[in-house]
Amino acid sequence: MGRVAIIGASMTQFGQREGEWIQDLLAEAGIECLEDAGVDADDVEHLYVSNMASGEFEGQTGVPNALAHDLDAMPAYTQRIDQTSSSGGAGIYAAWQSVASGASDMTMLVGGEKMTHKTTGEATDVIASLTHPAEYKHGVTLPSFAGLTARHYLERFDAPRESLGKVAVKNHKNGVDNPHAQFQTEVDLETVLESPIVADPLRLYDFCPITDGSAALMLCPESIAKEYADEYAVITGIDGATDTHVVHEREDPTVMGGVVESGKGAYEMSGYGPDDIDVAELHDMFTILEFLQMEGLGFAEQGEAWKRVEEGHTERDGELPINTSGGLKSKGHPLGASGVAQGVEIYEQLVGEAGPRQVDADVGLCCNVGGFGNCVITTIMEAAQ
Amino acid sequence: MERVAIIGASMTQFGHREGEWITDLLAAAGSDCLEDAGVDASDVEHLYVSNMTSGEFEGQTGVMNALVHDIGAIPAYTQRVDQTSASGGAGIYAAWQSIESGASDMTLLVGGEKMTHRSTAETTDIIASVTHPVEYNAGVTLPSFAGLTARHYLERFDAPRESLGKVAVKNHKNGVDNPHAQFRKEVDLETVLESPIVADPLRLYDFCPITDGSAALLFCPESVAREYTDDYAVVTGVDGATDTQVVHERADPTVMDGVVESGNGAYEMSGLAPADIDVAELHDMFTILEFLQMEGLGFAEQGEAWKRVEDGDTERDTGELPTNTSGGLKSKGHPLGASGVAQGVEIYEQLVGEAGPRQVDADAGLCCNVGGFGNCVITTIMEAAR
Amino acid sequence: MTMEATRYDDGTITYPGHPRGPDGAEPVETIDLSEYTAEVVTWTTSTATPPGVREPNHLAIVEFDVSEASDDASSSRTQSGDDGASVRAIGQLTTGDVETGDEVRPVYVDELREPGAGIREPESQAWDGYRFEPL
Amino acid sequence: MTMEATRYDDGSITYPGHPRGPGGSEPVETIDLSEYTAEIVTWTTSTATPPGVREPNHLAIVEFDVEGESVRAIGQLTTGDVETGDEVRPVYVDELRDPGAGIREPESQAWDGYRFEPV
Repeated sequence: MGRVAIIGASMTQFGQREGEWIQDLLAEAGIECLEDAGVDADDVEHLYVSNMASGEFEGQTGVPNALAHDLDAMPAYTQRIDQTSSSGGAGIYAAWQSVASGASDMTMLVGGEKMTHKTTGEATDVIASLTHPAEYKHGVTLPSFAGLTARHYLERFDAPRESLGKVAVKNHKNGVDNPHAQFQTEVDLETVLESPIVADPLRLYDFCPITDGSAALMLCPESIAKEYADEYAVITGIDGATDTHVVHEREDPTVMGGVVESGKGAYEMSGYGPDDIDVAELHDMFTILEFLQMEGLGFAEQGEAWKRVEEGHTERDGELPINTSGGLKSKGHPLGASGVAQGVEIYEQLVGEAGPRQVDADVGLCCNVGGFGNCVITTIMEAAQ
Repeated sequence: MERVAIIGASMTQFGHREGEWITDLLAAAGSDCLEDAGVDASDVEHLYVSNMTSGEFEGQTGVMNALVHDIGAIPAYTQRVDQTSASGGAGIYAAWQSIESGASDMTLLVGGEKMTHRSTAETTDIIASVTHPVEYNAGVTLPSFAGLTARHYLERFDAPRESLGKVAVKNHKNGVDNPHAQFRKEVDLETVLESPIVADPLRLYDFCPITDGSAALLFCPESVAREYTDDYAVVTGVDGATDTQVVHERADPTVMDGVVESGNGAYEMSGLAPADIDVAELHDMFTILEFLQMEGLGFAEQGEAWKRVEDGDTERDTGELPTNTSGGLKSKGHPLGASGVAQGVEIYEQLVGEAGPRQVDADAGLCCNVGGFGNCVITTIMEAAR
Repeated sequence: MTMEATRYDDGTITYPGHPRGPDGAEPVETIDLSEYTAEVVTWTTSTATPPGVREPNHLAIVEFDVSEASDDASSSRTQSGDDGASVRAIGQLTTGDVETGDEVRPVYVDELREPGAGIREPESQAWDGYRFEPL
Repeated sequence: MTMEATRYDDGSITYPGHPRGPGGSEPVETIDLSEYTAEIVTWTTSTATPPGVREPNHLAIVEFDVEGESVRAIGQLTTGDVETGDEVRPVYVDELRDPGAGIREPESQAWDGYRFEPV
């Protein structure tokens, strides 16, 4: 079987997109991605839309069909991919399958979400609707899972509270150089540590913001990629896995089984190990998640990710730059777009289009987390020409 | 490459499932399907859930993850497939791709929807949320699209109003023999034609009901299938296509391009033609849709499907092409995400000889699952293998 | 208030407009359909209406002939065929007393359905618009 | 009212119960956790709470020991004045959050339940 290539990418401005709705955002990223790849809408055979909750947020469903019409990509096959916060990563997997199975020779993936017209309480509730009734009735939210897990991690591994803050500081610093990021401002550690408490011990700056935005990728067989581009990326490893729906039923609160399993699958498929990864995008919806993914993916031993962060290992000029895009933390987190935007960053790093954020990388990884580790997708890409 | 087989199927009772919610319905069909196939939950590698609107109906999202946990299939990969009313058919396509790409050797597909706790008006509104803002603003609903199209069809092709009623009569008759159907009673033509108007010229019995339910299919490579069973079905053709979101922008109101294009793709892939199909499940959410699909899939010329129905060609026991032997959406019910999967369940059961009193003689079957008002369509062709 | 259709660079017109038109053409201008009359292609009276929608709700698909506008629009006229001069719309009727083929004209209405009663986010779209009235 | 956990045929217990337990095991009986005490595994005080939820909302993951088999639960705390390792007992509450205020269909689930109170 031939390999699956990525030949184009785009993302809209992330942030509060006043007066623009889900259909507008998806169409904007879709059109830009077609242009970036030099592909006609007519040539798109499959069109996947990663989106968690357009109906819940906006009362607009059927957005894949709307997008196909708005791009004039009919009669391309289209479908919505929902895997909550990891819908974007799941979209990469679906797009990969569509090409690898021979069903499509040109697949566009567009992820997006429109969220900022709702209050923080309402948006938090829409996201918390993924919880089990036994969790939901207690008012459990995703941020509260993060608070519970962060306290356990800090107490158990004797990690300093500051180490979590340093994840936020690093990712904000990276975001300054991302023109599409919601926040393009540095924050210092003191600001993070003195920001208002959201879910004790975590504070406002430990959390990503609520965001509108969209991102897109174009996938095709490697044989076809060469007709469109000299430089492209190839997906050499990809896998997804689930963990319990009920979060407290997991054996170890600091181990996300979905991260471990999907990572193993992606490593095995690509033939790479953690040491071969040159750049990674991790799902830092909450600072603590960056630690859990570093450990689950083998970038650090259990309970030691905080040390690598403290040592500057994950800085853009460190040994393993993590979240060079600014991460969800500064770039923002439009649910369905985030996993796609992770892919956009790794693609741009591999083909040398990351501008001031550019690092030296042949192999990149992204890890997209749905729920609180309920569903996880890990993707490994490498540069090709 | 190896063919993709179906080795197990299940569906829950369709209807008003008081006190049971989306995660309950999905788990029931999922567990039954594994039992039917004799496959352990731990052997499932991918699990797809076809569901349009668990969040809008119930405020419960992440149902695919709930299902993996509820049937003991962790860490199987899972994803929700939404293509509105065609989510089930899209799930068949996703499951097929997961096997064909080599990503999975055992894929469970479960489709389901919980709807009946909402009023008819609320439910209609949730489904109408697929429409473009310009359509939504006018209060357009899916049933009103059906009324607009039916009037155009009847006037243009000089078809008798009774011919639409006969679709409902036939599908109700078939549903009597389906133990999982929501309605298991015959209706006569007079009842259909005198039922209350819903969207002129269509009446209550031209429409499928609002339904709770779930259905499931289990897919694997053909080589793996043989380890589990002697009788199985093979997906030999599957394709999906879209038409405009804005319905009135279509060139011909009686032609659903998504049906035509997905049908062409499925025929081409399978090497079969309309004349080779022995049994078909069409998406009769509204009686008029059965005509449009018969014509779009080449079972009748444009404007002539009504004649084939009048001639009895689509009857179960006497017809040339039995259509909706399951009772169709009309009598079986239409839990959005489940319907496309349940169509696949019926064709699978017909092909492996498990359709009981509904059994017809069939080697090749087709199902056509329609989302929106033809906005997204999936056509699947299956063949018996043994 | 206007009833805006979009003309694309290949001369085709759609209502509503889209970022890309048929065959991927780019939008070039808008045309106010409220200044034209249209013919009823098909119609229905819907009695099972969603929250916030009048009951019964008379609806029609209508076809506008805007060839006059095509003549005026010299910039894109060259690519505009006969097909490009007609554009369909869907909308409410002022009455259920119509026949296919009737001529109708758009009349402005403040609120076609009640924003907030249905599932759609009220801020995400307009709620005023036009009904079609037989001439 | 009880706080029902489910025991499966492989001896494992989960709260809440599922149609199939870990490894696909079948449910065999229920156990009322409200008769036991538990130990706090971790806790948080959430200040950004969704519609219908008290603010702040004190939450904990706790661990029960049921005849040698441990089972975890999540739930509200009666107070934010706790430490990891504290012993708590379930106390019944009529309504843990306002059933109609959030996105969840009120009829689709129970709204009463147990908070955890330090012993």
